[in-house]
Amino acid sequence: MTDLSVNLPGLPLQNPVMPASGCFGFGREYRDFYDLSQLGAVVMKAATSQPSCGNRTPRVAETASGMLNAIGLQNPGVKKIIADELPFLAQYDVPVLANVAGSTADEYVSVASAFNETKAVNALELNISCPNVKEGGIQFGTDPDMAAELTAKVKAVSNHPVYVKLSPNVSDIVALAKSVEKAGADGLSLINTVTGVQIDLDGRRPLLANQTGGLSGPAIKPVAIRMVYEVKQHVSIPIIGMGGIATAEDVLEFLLAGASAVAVGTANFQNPYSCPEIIANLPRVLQHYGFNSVTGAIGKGHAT
Amino acid sequence: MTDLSVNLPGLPLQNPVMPASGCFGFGREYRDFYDLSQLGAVVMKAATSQPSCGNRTPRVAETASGMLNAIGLQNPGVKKIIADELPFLAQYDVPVLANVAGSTADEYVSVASAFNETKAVNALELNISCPNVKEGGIQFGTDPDMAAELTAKVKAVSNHPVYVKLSPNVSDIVALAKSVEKAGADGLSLINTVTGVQIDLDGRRPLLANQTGGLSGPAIKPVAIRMVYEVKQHVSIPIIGMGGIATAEDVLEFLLAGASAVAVGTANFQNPYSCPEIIANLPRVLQHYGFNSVTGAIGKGHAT
Amino acid sequence: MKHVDMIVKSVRPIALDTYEMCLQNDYIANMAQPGQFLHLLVDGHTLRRPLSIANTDLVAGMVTILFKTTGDGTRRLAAYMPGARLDVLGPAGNGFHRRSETIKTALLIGGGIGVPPLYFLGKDLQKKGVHVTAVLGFQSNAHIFYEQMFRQLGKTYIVTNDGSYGGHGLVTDALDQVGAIDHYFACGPVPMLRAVTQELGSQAGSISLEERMGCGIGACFACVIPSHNDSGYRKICRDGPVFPAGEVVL
Amino acid sequence: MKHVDMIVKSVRPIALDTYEMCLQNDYIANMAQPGQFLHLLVDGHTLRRPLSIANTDLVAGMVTILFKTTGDGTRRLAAYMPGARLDVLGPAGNGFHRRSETIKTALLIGGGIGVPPLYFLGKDLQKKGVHVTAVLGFQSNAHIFYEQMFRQLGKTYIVTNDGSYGGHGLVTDALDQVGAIDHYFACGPVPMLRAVTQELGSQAGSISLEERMGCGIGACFACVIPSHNDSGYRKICRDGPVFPAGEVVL
Ligand SMILES: Cc1cc2nc3c(=O)[nH]c(=O)nc-3n(C[C@H](O)[C@H](O)[C@H](O)COP(=O)(O)OP(=O)(O)OC[C@H]3O[C@@H](n4cnc5c(N)ncnc54)[C@H](O)[C@@H]3O)c2cc1C
Ligand SMILES: Cc1cc2nc3c(=O)[nH]c(=O)nc-3n(C[C@H](O)[C@H](O)[C@H](O)COP(=O)(O)OP(=O)(O)OC[C@H]3O[C@@H](n4cnc5c(N)ncnc54)[C@H](O)[C@@H]3O)c2cc1C
Ligand SMILES: Cc1cc2nc3c(=O)[nH]c(=O)nc-3n(C[C@H](O)[C@H](O)[C@H](O)COP(=O)(O)O)c2cc1C
Ligand SMILES: Cc1cc2nc3c(=O)[nH]c(=O)nc-3n(C[C@H](O)[C@H](O)[C@H](O)COP(=O)(O)O)c2cc1C
Ligand code: FES
Ligand code: FES
Repeated sequence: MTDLSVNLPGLPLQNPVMPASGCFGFGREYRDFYDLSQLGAVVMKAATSQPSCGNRTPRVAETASGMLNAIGLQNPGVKKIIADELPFLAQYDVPVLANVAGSTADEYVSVASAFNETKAVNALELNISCPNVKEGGIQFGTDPDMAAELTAKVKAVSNHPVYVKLSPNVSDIVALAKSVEKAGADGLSLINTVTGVQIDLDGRRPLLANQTGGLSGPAIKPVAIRMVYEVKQHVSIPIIGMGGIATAEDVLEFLLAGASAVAVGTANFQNPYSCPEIIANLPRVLQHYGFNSVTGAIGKGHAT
Repeated sequence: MTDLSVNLPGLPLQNPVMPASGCFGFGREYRDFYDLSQLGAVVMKAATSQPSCGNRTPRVAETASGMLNAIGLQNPGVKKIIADELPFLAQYDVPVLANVAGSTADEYVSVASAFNETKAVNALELNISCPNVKEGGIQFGTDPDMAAELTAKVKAVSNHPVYVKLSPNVSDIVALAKSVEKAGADGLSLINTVTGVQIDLDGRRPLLANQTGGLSGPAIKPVAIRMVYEVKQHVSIPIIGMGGIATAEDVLEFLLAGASAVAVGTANFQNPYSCPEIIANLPRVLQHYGFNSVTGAIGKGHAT
Repeated sequence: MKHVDMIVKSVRPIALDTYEMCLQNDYIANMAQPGQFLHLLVDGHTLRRPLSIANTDLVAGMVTILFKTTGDGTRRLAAYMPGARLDVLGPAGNGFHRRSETIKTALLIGGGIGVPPLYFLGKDLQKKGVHVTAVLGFQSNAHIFYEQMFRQLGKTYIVTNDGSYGGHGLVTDALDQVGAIDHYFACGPVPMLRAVTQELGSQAGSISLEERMGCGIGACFACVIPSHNDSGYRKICRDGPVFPAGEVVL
Repeated sequence: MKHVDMIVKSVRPIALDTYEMCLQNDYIANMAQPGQFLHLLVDGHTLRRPLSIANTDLVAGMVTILFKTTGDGTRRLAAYMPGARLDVLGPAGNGFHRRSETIKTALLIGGGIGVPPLYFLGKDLQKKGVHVTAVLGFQSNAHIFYEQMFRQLGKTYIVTNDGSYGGHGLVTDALDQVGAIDHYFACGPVPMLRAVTQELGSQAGSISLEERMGCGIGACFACVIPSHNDSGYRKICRDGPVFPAGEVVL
C-alpha cells in the first residue's frame, strides 16, 4: 500500500493533488466528470471583496507547451462565494482553500475576514502574485517587506491557516519566501504564472486585451521546480508546488524538489480528468521510483 | 523587393537574423551546412579573460518546448578567441558580436579591452546575465546600479559599440534597461535564459551537474516578447530580441514587439539550417503581414 | 457532455482553405443539438479547439465538422488521416433554442465559417416542418461551401464580399429580399452579428458567438461576454455559444 | 554529415524494451562508419536523440539502429510506422579507428545498449579479415539481443547481471576467458568502461562514450569530457564518441 496522505496546516490531505486556483472555477463544472471527493483538496478561483468583472476578451492565448491568461480575477465577490459556492463544495468530503485577492491591503484583510464566518473553508491562499490586475496583487508579490506586512495583517484577522502564493516574476524568490515565513505564513504556494505577451501578427497588437498575461503549463515547469527547490532550502513551512504539472511523474518531481502537495492548473483544460488520473497513477509512480509514501518523497531530490 | 537590412550601432546588418551566443560556437560547425555570409551577423560564444572549463556534465536537459543548459561559459579565453577563431570568421562577409563575460568588473573590462586589438569584431555583447556561473555574471544582471557601473566601465575602455545582454530573472526589467541605457549602452540584448531546474527522478537529484540551468527555446518566447515589449516603451537604444525564435513569424513578432534585430539560439540545435531558412522565409512573411521592410515593422505591435 | 474518442472517417477540402471532416462516435451523434460544438484536442497543442457540429447521421453514428485552416491547429487537423483518433469533449455548450410551436418560418444567417452550425440547424428545422430561408455570406466564390445542401433546405441567398458570386456585399445587404419570418438564427463574425441584430431590430432571433477558450466547460472565465441583464458576464462555452439576440453586448 | 530525411522501413521489438528499426537513406548507408551515430529528431521534442548505427546495407541503402525505450523520445520512436519520415543529422561523430595492418585480433566489449555499434564494427572487422571475439553484458536473459548475429562474427561470451543466461556478472568477469588480442573496442555505461579500461590496463583499445547533447555537431559544448592531455575538454559529439582508451578521464 502506498500512503498518499499528507498533513498540512489546516489541510488533512488524503492525497497531495488539488486543482489550482482559477483553473477549476468553484468545482461545479468538473463535478460532471468525476466525484470531487477524490481530490486532495480544491482551490477556489480568487475572491475579491466586491464582484469583479475581470479584463476584456480575448483573455487567453496559446503558446508552445503553455498558455497565457489575463482573466483578471473575475469573481462574484466573497459574499456570494460564501453564500452560493461554498455550500456546493461542502457536499464533498474535500478540504477547500480559498484564494484571496485584492488591490489594497484592506481589501485582502476584508476578504480574509469574510471567510472567518465559514467552516467550509480550511485554509486561505493569499494571492499576492496575480499579474493580471493593474493595482495591488503583484506589487505585494515583488517587495519582500510589503509581502510580509500584508501576510502579518491577514494572519492577525484570519482564523484559517494562511498559504502565501508567490510570484515567479522576481529577482529573488528566496527573499520573498523567507520574508512571508517570518511574518507568520503557514505555508507557501509556488508558483503563480510568469508574465508574458503574445503579439497578434494580423492585429499588430498584443493578442490579449490586457496586453500582458500569465504564462502557465508545462513550459514553466522548470521555473517552478527551480523555485520550489531553492525555497525549500531556506524555509521550514510546507510548500504547495505548481506550474506545468500534467502527470504523476511531474508530481513526484515537485515532491522531490521539496513540495509537500501540488496543484494542477492548465492540465485540467486539456484533460478534465487530469486530477483523478494523476491521483490514480501516483501510487505506481511512487513505487516505481522506490517510495512507499508521499511524505517519504518530499524534499528527497536535494543532493545530500 | 522586401528590404531586410537594418543599421544598428557598429552593425550594418543585411538582415536582422543572427545566431545567439553559445548556440553557434565560433561558427565552424555550421559552415559545414551553409555559407555564413548569409547571416545578418554572428554572435560568438562568451569570452572570459582566461580559458574556462565550464561546469561538469550533464550540461543540458530537455523540457517541454525548451531546454535547460548549464554550460558555464566554457571557452578558450579571449586571447585564443582573437588568435584562432576570429580569423576564421573574418573570412566571411558578416559582422561579428563578441559576447563578453566575467566574474568581476575587472575581468569584463579586460576582456572588452582585449577585443580593442581586433577589427574582426564589430560590437560587444556584455553578458551580465549568465545564470550558470557561481560568481559575477548574474549579480551584475539583477542590480540596476551594478549593471550601470559595469556598462560605464566597459564603455570607457572599449572602442566597440556595447550591447548589454539582460537577464529575464528580475522583478523589473525596465529598471535595468533604463539604467544601462543611461550608463551609455549602445543597445540591448533581450533575453538570456530563464533559470530553471529539472529533477532526475531516478537519481533523486537535479539532472544538471550544476543543479540549476538556463531555460531557452519556444517555451520562453512569451516572456521574451513581454520584456522586449515593455523595454521598448522606455528606451531609445535598439534591442536585439531573442528567446524561442524558430520561424520567420517569430522574428516578425519580435520586430513588432520592438526588437530591431533578433538572435536564434536553441532552434539551431533542432535544425542546423534554422537561420538561413528563417532569413529565406522572412520576405514572404513580412509581405504577408503588410510590410515592405524590416525597419517598417519595428515596434509596430504597440497599440497606438 | 462527455470526454470521448472520435474516429476520423474522412477529411476533404470543400472550398478554399476549408475542410469537411466526418467523425464517428455514437454518443456524440445521438446527443448533439444544433448550435453545440466539439472541443477537440489537436496533437501538439495545449488548448482544445472549439468547432461547431455541422451535421449528424444517427444511423451511422457520424458527426460532421467544417472548418477553415486559420492557424496551426486547424492545419494539423486537416492533415489527420482516416482511422486516426481525436480526443473530444462534447457535445459542448447550449444549442439553438427552437420551439416549433412558435416558429413557423425561420431565417438562417451565416457568415463564412459561421455557416456550419446553421446547416445542422436547418436540417433539424426542416424536419420539424419549419419553413427555412438562408442568407449566407462568403469572402469570395472560392470560399463558398454547402450551397446545394442549403438549397435543399429552402430558399438560399448567397452574397460574396467581392461580388464574385451571388449578391455583392454583406449578408445585411440581402436581408430585405427575405419575407416575414418568426425567428432568425445567426452565426458569424461579431461585426456581422452586430449589423444583423441592429438591422433586424426587435425581430426575435438567436445568435451564436465565438471567443477564445481555455477550458470550454465554464470553469476558467476565459470566454465571457457582457450581458444586458444584471447577471453580468455570460460564458460563451457554457451559457452559449447561442444567446437570444439582445441578451449580450456585442 | 548531412541533414537528411530517412524513411522508416520496419520497427520490431528484439528484446525487453528494445527495438530494431531499419531506415532507408542511400547517403547515410554509404557514408556510415562503425561508431558513428544518427542524430534523430523525434516529433514533439526539442532536442535530437543520438543513436548508434548498428548495421548498414549498402545495396538497399538501409541503416539499422537498435534502441532501448528509456524515455519519451525512444518510446515515440518505437511507435513510428513504416513509411514515416525521420529528420536526421548524420552520420555524426568519428567512428572507431581500425587499422587492419596492426589489428589482427579484436575484442568487442559491449554493455546493454552499448552493444549496437559493436555489431556494425564487428561485421566490418570480419570483412577486413580481423579475428573477432565478443563479450556482451546484459541485465537479464530478457534483455539479450543480436546474440546469434554476434556468434556469426566470432566467439561470443554473454554475461547477465542476474545470471539468468550465460555467465553471471559483469563483462569484466568474462575478460579472462578471452585470449590475447591486439585491440579492444568497448561501448557501454561509464562504470563499465572504467572497469574495462582498468582491467585491461595498457592493452590498446578504443572506447565509445555517451553524454547528453545539445547540438550534436560540436557547437554548444554540452557533451564534453575532460582529456588527459592539455587540450582540455573533448566534445563527445564531434571529437568522439570514440576515443583511444586512456585519452579521456572517465
Ligand atoms: C463555439 C465555436 C464554434 C466554432 N465553430 C467553428 C466551425 O465550425 N468552423 C471553423 O472553422 N471555426 C469554428 N470556430 C473557430 C475555431 O475555433 C478557430 O478557427 C480555431 O480554434 C483556430 O485554431 P487554429 O489552431 O487553427 O488557430 P490559431 O490562431 O493558431 O489558434 C490559437 C488559439 O486561439 C484560438 N482561436 C483562434 N481563433 C479562434 C476563434 N475564431 N474562435 C475561438 N478560438 C479561436 C484557438 O482555439 C487556439 O486556442 C468556432 C469557435 C467557437 C468558439
Ligand atoms: C553517441 C551516442 C550513441 C547512442 N547510441 C544508442 C543506441 O544505439 N541505442 C540506445 O538505445 N541508446 C543509445 N544512446 C543513448 C540514447 O541517446 C538515449 O537513450 C536517448 O537519447 C534517450 O532518449 P529518451 O527520449 O528516450 O529519454 P529521455 O530521458 O526522456 O531523454 C531526455 C533527454 O536526455 C537525453 N538522454 C537521455 N539519456 C541519454 C543517454 N544515455 N545518452 C545521451 N543522451 C541521453 C535525450 O537525448 C534527451 O535529450 C546513445 C547515446 C549517445 C550519446
Ligand atoms: C485561466 C487561469 C486562471 C487563473 N486564476 C488564478 C487565480 O484566480 N488565483 C491564483 O492564485 N492563481 C490563478 N491562476 C494560476 C494557477 O493557479 C497556477 O498557479 C498557474 O496556472 C500554474 O500552474 P499550471 O501551470 O498547472 O497552470 C490561474 C491560471 C490560469 C491558467
Ligand atoms: C547551450 C546554450 C549556451 C548559451 N551560452 C550563452 C553564452 O555563452 N552567452 C550568452 O550571452 N548567452 C548564452 N546562451 C543564451 C542564448 O544566447 C539566448 O539568449 C537564449 O538561449 C534564448 O534564445 P533561444 O530561446 O533562441 O535559445 C546560451 C544558450 C544555450 C541554449
Ligand atoms: S472557456 Fe473556460 S469558461 Fe469558457
Ligand atoms: S552536443 Fe553540442 S558540442 Fe556536443
